[in-house]
Amino acid sequence: MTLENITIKLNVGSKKMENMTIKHQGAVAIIEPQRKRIDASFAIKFREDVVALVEQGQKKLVLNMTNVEFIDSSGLGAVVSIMKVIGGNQNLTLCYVKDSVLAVFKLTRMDKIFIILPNEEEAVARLQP
Amino acid sequence: MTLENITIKLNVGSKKMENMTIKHQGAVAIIEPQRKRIDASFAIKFREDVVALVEQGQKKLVLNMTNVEFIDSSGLGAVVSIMKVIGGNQNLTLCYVKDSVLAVFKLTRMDKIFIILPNEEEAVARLQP
Amino acid sequence: MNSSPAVANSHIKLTIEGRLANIGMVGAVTRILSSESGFSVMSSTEIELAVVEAVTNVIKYGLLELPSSDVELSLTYYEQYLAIEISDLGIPMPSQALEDADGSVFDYLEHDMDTWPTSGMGLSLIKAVMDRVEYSSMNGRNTLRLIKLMESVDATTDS
Amino acid sequence: MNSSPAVANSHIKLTIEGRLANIGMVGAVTRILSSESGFSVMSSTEIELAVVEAVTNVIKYGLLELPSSDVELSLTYYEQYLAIEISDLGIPMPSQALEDADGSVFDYLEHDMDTWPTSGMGLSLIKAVMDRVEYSSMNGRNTLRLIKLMESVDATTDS
Ligand SMILES: Nc1ncnc2c1ncn2[C@@H]1O[C@H](COP(=O)(O)OP(=O)(O)O)[C@@H](O)[C@H]1O
Ligand SMILES: Nc1ncnc2c1ncn2[C@@H]1O[C@H](COP(=O)(O)OP(=O)(O)O)[C@@H](O)[C@H]1O
Repeated sequence: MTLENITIKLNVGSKKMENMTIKHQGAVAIIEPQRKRIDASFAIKFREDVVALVEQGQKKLVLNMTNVEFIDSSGLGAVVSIMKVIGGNQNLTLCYVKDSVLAVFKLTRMDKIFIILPNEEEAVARLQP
Repeated sequence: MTLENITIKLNVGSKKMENMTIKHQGAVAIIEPQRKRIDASFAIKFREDVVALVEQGQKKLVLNMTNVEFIDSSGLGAVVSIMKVIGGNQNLTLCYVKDSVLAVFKLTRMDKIFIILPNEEEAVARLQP
Repeated sequence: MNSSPAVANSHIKLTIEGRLANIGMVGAVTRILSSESGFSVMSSTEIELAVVEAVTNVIKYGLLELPSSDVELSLTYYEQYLAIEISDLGIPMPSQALEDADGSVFDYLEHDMDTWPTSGMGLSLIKAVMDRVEYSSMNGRNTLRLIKLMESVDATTDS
Repeated sequence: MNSSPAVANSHIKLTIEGRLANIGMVGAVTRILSSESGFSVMSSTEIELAVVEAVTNVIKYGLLELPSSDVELSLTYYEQYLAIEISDLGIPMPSQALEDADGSVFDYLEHDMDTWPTSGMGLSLIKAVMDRVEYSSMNGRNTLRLIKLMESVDATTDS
């Protein structure tokens, strides 16, 4: 209870601590991380939250990366984990991936695995039957 | 001679050390500082270079501030000095002043003295008879 | 007033050699950290201005005889404010300088060019943009402490 | 190769407490300084990535038992390269870890999900984006030294 309260206190601070927003379009959930940076301070929480969604039965996901300006290897590891849990790139697409983020996908050859589309519409469309 | 060489060495480095460009339009000289910051590391040199121009007979000046993202009190002091040397705001106008720079003019009430115009054309036109 | 203690979110200490060429770095770092910590663009510019003025003064006056001495900048971002400390081991600021900087330098006459200031504005600017300015000198270490409140502080009640 | 000695333009030292919450600050500062010092946007991102990976490792492994110990980051911008040192007083990195990080972690099979890596990429990424990576541990202080060359270095002749 005390811990809960402390968490809430931090969340109402000046920093936007909201981690992500979720929208639904048909069978697709569109997840938009509300962080500029997906690094080791956020990667585990991010992976857990998205994996929980998948385990609740959400089978198709778009990651809208519009807010993300930086990702490191732990952030990328989280995204790869999510991809594994959801069963591959026919169930997960990315959109609005900034150059600084794309660079890390390229350095690790992950741009060959992930389907990265220019905008949300196309990212959603690709997942629809 | 040795000092000269050292200066040149520094100038060819990665940093653009060119201080300002000068264009002429009729009797008006348009000065564009090529620095993001006019602070104590640049203010004296900047004032000296522009004042030299005025002392060579240049009687009307536009300061095109398009590159300047930050000015401090020494930078502002240099601009005020230039204004004094050129004899007031009928001979000097400013344009493309960014909000971060305008803020310092406002804090010091200098926005009441300087004629700050949105673009170079208007800044030049104001100085023409 | 919020009675809960401020929560320290992050703290960073920067050390630079006291050379004017390093001022740009200090300014850029201060601005980016302030804006990433939730201050508006305008407040971040004001914070940058205050830090640049203060560090410049240390280099220009405090370290005049010690050109290679260090300047330390400490930034602590609390939930409701930012605390900045600029410290050095140089000549202390004269005791009345901060008090003298009462903003009267800006009371010039707009129509009288001779009254326009070209210097002496730094400390007044720091005081104009910061919510609190304190100076201390102890055991050879001079520290200027600046406080800037977060704009979005609202008087929440503890539940 | 240019035979003239590198000219130090500016140097800055940053000290943070070894907490993951501070990583963002370090990254933001590194990026802004690199880009203000003439590195391209892409190189600045790479430098930011390397520094974030290195500082994260120090916090995750080196300071595991010392959660409040400091990490020091030193950035020195020379005319033709940037030298970065990340140092701490924690547990040193195992001697073979840097050598082991040979990029083979990226030799996974695109069509075989089971081979895709979700960790173990940090050191390989640092080596991929930096021109030189060295590690030393002396008198309890561990230092990772990274070098990134300026893109625009051209082999000028001395006149
Ligand atoms: N760190 C310092 N050490 C010594 N003297 C200082 C320091 N900072 C300010 N001063 C004194 O205070 C005066 C006012 O400073 P300031 O308002 O910044 O304007 P300026 O530097 O343009 O004169 C300076 O002229 C100087 O005499
Ligand atoms: N600063 C450090 N101190 C101790 N061990 C380290 C340090 N940095 C790296 N290591 C070791 O090297 C391994 C590889 O690190 P890295 O490539 O960054 O991948 P990851 O951290 O994802 O495992 C780590 O698993 C750890 O065992």
